[in-house]
Amino acid sequence: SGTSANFKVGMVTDSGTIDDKSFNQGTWEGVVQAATELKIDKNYLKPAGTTEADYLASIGNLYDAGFKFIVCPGYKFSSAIYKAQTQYKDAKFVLIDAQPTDADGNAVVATNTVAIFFAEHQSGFLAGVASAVELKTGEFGFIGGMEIPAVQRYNWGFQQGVAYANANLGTTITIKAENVIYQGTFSDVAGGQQLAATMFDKGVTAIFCAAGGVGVGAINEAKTRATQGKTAWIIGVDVDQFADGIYDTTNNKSIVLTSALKGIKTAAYDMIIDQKDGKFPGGQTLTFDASNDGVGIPATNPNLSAATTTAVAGVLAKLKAGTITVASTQGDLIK
Amino acid sequence: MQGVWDLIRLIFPYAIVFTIPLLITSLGGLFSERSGVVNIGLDGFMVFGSFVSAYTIKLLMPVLPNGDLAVWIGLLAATVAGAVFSLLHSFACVTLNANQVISGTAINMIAYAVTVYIARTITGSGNITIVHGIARTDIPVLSQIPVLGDLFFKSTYATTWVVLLILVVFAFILYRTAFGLRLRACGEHPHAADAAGINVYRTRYIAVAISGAFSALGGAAILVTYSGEFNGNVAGLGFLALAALIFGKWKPLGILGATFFFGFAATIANVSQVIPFFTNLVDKSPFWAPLTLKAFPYVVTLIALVFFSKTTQAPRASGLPYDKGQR
Amino acid sequence: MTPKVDPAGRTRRWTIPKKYVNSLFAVLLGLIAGAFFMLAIGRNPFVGYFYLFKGGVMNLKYIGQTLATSTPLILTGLSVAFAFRTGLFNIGAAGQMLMGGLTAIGLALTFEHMLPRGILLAVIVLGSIVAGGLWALIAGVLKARFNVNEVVATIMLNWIAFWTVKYGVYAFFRDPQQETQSKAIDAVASLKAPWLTSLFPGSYINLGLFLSLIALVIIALVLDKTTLGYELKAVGFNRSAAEYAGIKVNRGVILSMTIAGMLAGLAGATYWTGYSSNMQIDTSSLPSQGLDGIAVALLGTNSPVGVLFAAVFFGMLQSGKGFMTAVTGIPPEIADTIIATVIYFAAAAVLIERVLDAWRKRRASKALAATKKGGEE
Amino acid sequence: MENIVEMRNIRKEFPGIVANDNVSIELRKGEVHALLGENGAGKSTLMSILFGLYQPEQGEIFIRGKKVRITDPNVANELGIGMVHQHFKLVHNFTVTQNIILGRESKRFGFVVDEKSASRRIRALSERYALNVNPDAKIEDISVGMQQRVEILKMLYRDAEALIFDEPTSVLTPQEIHELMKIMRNLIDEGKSIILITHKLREIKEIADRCTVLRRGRVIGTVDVASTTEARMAEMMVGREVSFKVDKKPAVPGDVVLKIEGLNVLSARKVLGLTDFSLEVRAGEIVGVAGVDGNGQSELVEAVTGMRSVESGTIRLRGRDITKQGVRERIREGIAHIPEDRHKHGLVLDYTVQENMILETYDQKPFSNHGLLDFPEIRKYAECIVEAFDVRAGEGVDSLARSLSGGNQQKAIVGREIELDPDLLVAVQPTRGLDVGAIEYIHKRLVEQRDSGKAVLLVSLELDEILNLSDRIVVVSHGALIGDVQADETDENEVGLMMTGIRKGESA
Ligand SMILES: Nc1ncnc2c1ncn2[C@@H]1O[C@H](COP(=O)(O)OP(=O)(O)OP(=O)(O)O)[C@@H](O)[C@H]1O
Ligand SMILES: Nc1ncnc2c1ncn2[C@@H]1O[C@H](COP(=O)(O)OP(=O)(O)OP(=O)(O)O)[C@@H](O)[C@H]1O
Ligand SMILES: [Mg+2]
Ligand SMILES: [Mg+2]
Repeated sequence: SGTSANFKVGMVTDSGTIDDKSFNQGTWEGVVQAATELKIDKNYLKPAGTTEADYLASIGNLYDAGFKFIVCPGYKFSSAIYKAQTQYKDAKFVLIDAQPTDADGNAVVATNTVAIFFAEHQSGFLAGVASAVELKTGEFGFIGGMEIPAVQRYNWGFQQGVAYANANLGTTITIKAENVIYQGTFSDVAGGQQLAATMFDKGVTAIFCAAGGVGVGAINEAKTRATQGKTAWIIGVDVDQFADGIYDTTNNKSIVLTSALKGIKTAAYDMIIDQKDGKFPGGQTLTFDASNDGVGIPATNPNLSAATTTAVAGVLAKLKAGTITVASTQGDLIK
Repeated sequence: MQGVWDLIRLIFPYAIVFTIPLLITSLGGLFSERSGVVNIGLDGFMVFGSFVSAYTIKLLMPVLPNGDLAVWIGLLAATVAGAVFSLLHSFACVTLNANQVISGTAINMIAYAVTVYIARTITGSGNITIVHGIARTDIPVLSQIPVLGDLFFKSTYATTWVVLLILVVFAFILYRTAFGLRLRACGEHPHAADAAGINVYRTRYIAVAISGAFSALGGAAILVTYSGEFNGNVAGLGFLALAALIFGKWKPLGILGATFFFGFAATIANVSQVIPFFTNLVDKSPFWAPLTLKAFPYVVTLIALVFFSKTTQAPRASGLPYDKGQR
Repeated sequence: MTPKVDPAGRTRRWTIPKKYVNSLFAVLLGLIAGAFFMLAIGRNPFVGYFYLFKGGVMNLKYIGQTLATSTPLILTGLSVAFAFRTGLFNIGAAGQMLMGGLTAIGLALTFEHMLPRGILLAVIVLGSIVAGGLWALIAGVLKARFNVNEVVATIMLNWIAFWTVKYGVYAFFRDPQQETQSKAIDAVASLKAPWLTSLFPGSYINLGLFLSLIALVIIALVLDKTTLGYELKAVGFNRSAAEYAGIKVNRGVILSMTIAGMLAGLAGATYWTGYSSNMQIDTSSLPSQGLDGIAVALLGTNSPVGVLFAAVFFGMLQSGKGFMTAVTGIPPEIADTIIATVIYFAAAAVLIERVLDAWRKRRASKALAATKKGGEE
Repeated sequence: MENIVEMRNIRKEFPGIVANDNVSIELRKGEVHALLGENGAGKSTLMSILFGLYQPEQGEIFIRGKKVRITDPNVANELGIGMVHQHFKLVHNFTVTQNIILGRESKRFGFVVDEKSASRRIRALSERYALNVNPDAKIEDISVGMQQRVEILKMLYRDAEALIFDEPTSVLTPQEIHELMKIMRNLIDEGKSIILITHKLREIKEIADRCTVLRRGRVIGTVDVASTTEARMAEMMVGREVSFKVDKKPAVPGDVVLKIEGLNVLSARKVLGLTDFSLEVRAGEIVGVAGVDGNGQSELVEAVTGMRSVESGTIRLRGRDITKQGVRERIREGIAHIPEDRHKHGLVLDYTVQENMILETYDQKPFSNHGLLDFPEIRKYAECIVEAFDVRAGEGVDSLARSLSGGNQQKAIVGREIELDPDLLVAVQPTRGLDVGAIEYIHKRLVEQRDSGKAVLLVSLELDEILNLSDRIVVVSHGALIGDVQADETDENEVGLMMTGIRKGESA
């Protein structure tokens, strides 16, 4: 059974790559960390296409190659995992950002599967607070990839965070409706660069990017500006993107102000360790949020002042205590 | 009115940045076709150039004291590598008289597959990210000129000027030098060129090499200007460059116009989301409005082709293998 | 066998099978290139190939998966081959396939609760065929009436189709939960058939396979046995002669292009309402079956039977590569590398011919020398 | 006299054929040396070797007594050898100057082409040899005769001493031929030497000093032109006595089969190619259309066969208006067409002979039924034609049309068209590029058609063919019909004059 220490961990990526600065990367880092610690085999597959068939085929390939513990990041795996959990009963599945769903859209988490959600809105909220407090005044923007729930929650949380800082922490940050957009892909680098450039030109000082490859273009644009000595900040997403924003290696200067984290890496890592320890929470749907340190901003943020860090820590405490709540729905927010 | 001007001033520099890789690639295509070899593999050469430059820059950036130097070496490496990679195409098309369109298709497929294959071996993921690309500057004095300064001399990349210089130099070569005359003769009437003592094969090899070098440079320019990351494709820009070549009637100035048109259209489509005028349109019609924006360059190309194709200016011998013996 | 002289004047030893010989050599060279690439990253090519092919045929699931992967390839390959045979280069199979797929998905989602399965499937399939045909018709008309090069036209149409699908799915058929794909079609509207799936359990094989085989037979018949095929090939071989003989050349061009598009459109239906059950719009590239179709046609020497073999071969590589990567860690792009090199060598068939000729000559002269020697003794 | 060029024992093989077999030839300084031979005798091949386009398998070449190896045209140029090719090698969208300097560019600063000075030099050369060429004109805008003079200038620009002309007169009007002869004499006077390839014995008589005759790649002999008759040279060329006259009985014209009235047709260049053209062809007669190439012949043929639509006017076939009908309908109505260009129009080269035999009738019974081809019937029919018209092909009706020799391709086309049993047979250049035997055969079949009461419209650029074969001759010039004479009441001079646009009776 899966409890033996000698198991192999596989991962299937969704349409991105394992260094997508997003959940593929986070998941993979978790897998690598666990596999290294446990000295077990790991491998990942990038499916040939983006259909359920391609996902299931990749899962099957891993399974047939002896990988009986398979982590799949992304809501797109919902139906594939639903099928896999019944087809491969002796394998364990970790589905991130979604629950397995049957053809009618009903969630069914089988005993060999764990579904994991993150409170992206809380993460976005904290990043919003941090950025607002650090920059105090100015205009922010948001570039999302596609309009999917996780990305939307980041956006809404971010806006609430900025609003909270404005109301309670003495900042005056504005977000214009026209500067909150979903680019429509997770891959259009050129689009990301041009959008970011236009936003910066229009006076935006910091852009929160939850957009995969589109964010790559935006980061690239911000670096170019920073090299010219202009102000241009990006707020990263999912993983700590500080390193991606480095434009001056000698002085370790990065345009990534902070990042809205979700603990994908930890989640993936934890599940593998749990499995090894025989504590795999099969059948459960877990939510990682501020209360269990599943979301937040990076522990170290070279671009944030100590004061900011303290302020954010205070907000985080209130979040944990429940004195602040962040909505995970749009409400009156932009987009 | 003011709004339109603001908009134009806003996106003009980015339109130029987007145009430049297309332009240099299209110019490469021009040399190849003017010598009689159709090069449908431009897209592949671009991907290849993007890969080589990304890898070179990634390797050199940490070891060279000056990051910009690494970037320029990366551009150069891509150019040279593109010329070398093009030998595959000229060997098939020129030496073996293979079908040029098919060879070009194979070139594309090889480029897409092999670069990602190698990149994945290197980085584990298939993507290669560089620390930074090329710096963007306002040209001192010139950027202060009213109107023109805003449009042409603000936020420019050195690559833009390099490519424009290449355009001028190579247009000159094409029309004013012996080599250009010979090259054009090979594309129109290789038998005439042969009879005049010109080595058609050699000329075509050179032209295809230029085309490989330029389109690889185009791919590298994308990397060091707006993308910063190699990821195995250039979003079909090579094909757009091919269309620009035809749209521009196989003439350097023509392709300058055509590529700029594409660059401008694509930039508008890209940034339309943050421009209220367009977002209102899209809100009204979530299908037609964005589709129109995105499909615009392609549709216009088709329409332009309808008007141009009857009196097509394509080099007469392009696409046809040259067989010395055939009379 | 008497040697024949081909147009270029070279003597041919092999008459009919020669083109297949070239294809086989191209495959061989492609595999060698693939081996080289595996060696280059320090992997054992024998191990790589073992798992690559094992991943294509290991058990019924994998065989089914190989056939399922081959299905759209057969159709796009046929599309390109048919166009080739009639003198056209259809680089637009991807776009036609997209339009066929969009139509199929649209029809399925619209009518899935209204029509009985038989009629529903017929509507979906016919709809995709018509859509693909109409999309290609544009290129055909542009070529026939305005002399627009079909290569460029179909490339443009590919991207127009790409954006049409993207915003079409988004605006009309979007999954309310997820912006990145259409709603999933009901099982009743799917080309997947339970009986077929149970034959190859776990695979996504679907009725599209039979549709593609039927299409294959029809195209073979049309090309070789009908007056229509005679006309279209005449137009393809020699437009002027066809004109001289009173064949309606423009009609021929349009018809050829349309038929090619119909085949690719059908590929779209088999892919998105058979292999898949919804259409994804989160990619930044055209469906790979378009370019691969060119590869298939070329390797299959543009003959229907050849297309079948080539499509299954490529399908096997495509579906086997995942397993190979899972076991060996060799990047799956190796399969695409092999396919690409195969095409290059198929295009450069002359090289193969020359090498073979030289080898044969050398052997002949050696044999001659040997007999001479023998004579002297 | 000094030999400027000497080729000794040249052998050149192409796969399956020996194009030159032990050929020796010498060109003396200041002479015009003619090369005579049937199609495929190896004339062009021999000259291509001299010009460095091909390498011989055996043999030696001496220039001014020095042994040389001419590896490519550059070497030939250096050695003072120039060539005007059978098909001009001019880049259509280059200027005259650019074409001439191509490969020999004079440069400023070492790389900028100096067209100005080149243009000046060319103008001077043109004046010196009375060539009358505008160095700045684009090739596509100048006449064929002018293009030929550009080719001559190309040689002169390269200081060629030995000039090779490969069939220079086949594309020229009689007047242009006359001009060319003058130019050649000028060249000789200026100390050049000329090798002239031509099929026309009269021209050889007119200008050449000596003539070397080739047959099947071998030299039959070199003769002194002044002391040899045309008949003798023809006999050397073909290997037997040649009759230059076609045997035929007087025509008995019947009803009008083709009646064209007031026809105006646009040419491919969108100008009027035929203007107010009227013509009648009767059953049982051969009407020959004479004229210089490009004077409306193609427009006429295409209008009659339906390949080109007309602006105004009517075309009637046996009284029925067919002006608006398509090609296929006209074929059904009884028009058959032997096209000018057999590769472009006449055959689908990648189809087999049998497939080509049903090119116009594949959709009819018995060759097809409900859209399905009936291969046994097709084969039977094709075999009949191949048999009747003596089409020789390696694998019979299964041979690819491409693999047939030109003569056999033409016989197949003629057979196919005659088998249609048409009322009107339009024959355009039916014997172009064929050897004497094939010509005789096809002429015989055309006369047979006439004798069986069909109408034949013969379009040819070869005046001899028109004069020999026609019963009635019409002459076109600049798209207008300017002469209509009975063949037995006219002669070459009269028709030749009319071809230049001068109507009968008018004086030059
Ligand atoms: N045979 C040839 N075929 C193709 N290109 C050639 C050939 N010869 C020269 N070129 C090209 O033409 C350009 C100039 O030619 P070249 O180097 O021959 O100059 P040159 O020696 O001054 O000229 P020439 O001696 O022919 O008058 C060069 O760029 C060279 O690459
Ligand atoms: N490149 C070639 N490849 C193969 N065969 C050739 C080639 N060139 C010429 N031949 C063949 O060599 C023979 C001699 O041809 P060549 O062109 O020298 O004849 P020619 O006397 O000039 O005829 P014409 O009067 O038609 O010009 C012909 O049989 C021809 O088909
Ligand atoms: Mg000749
Ligand atoms: Mg030189």
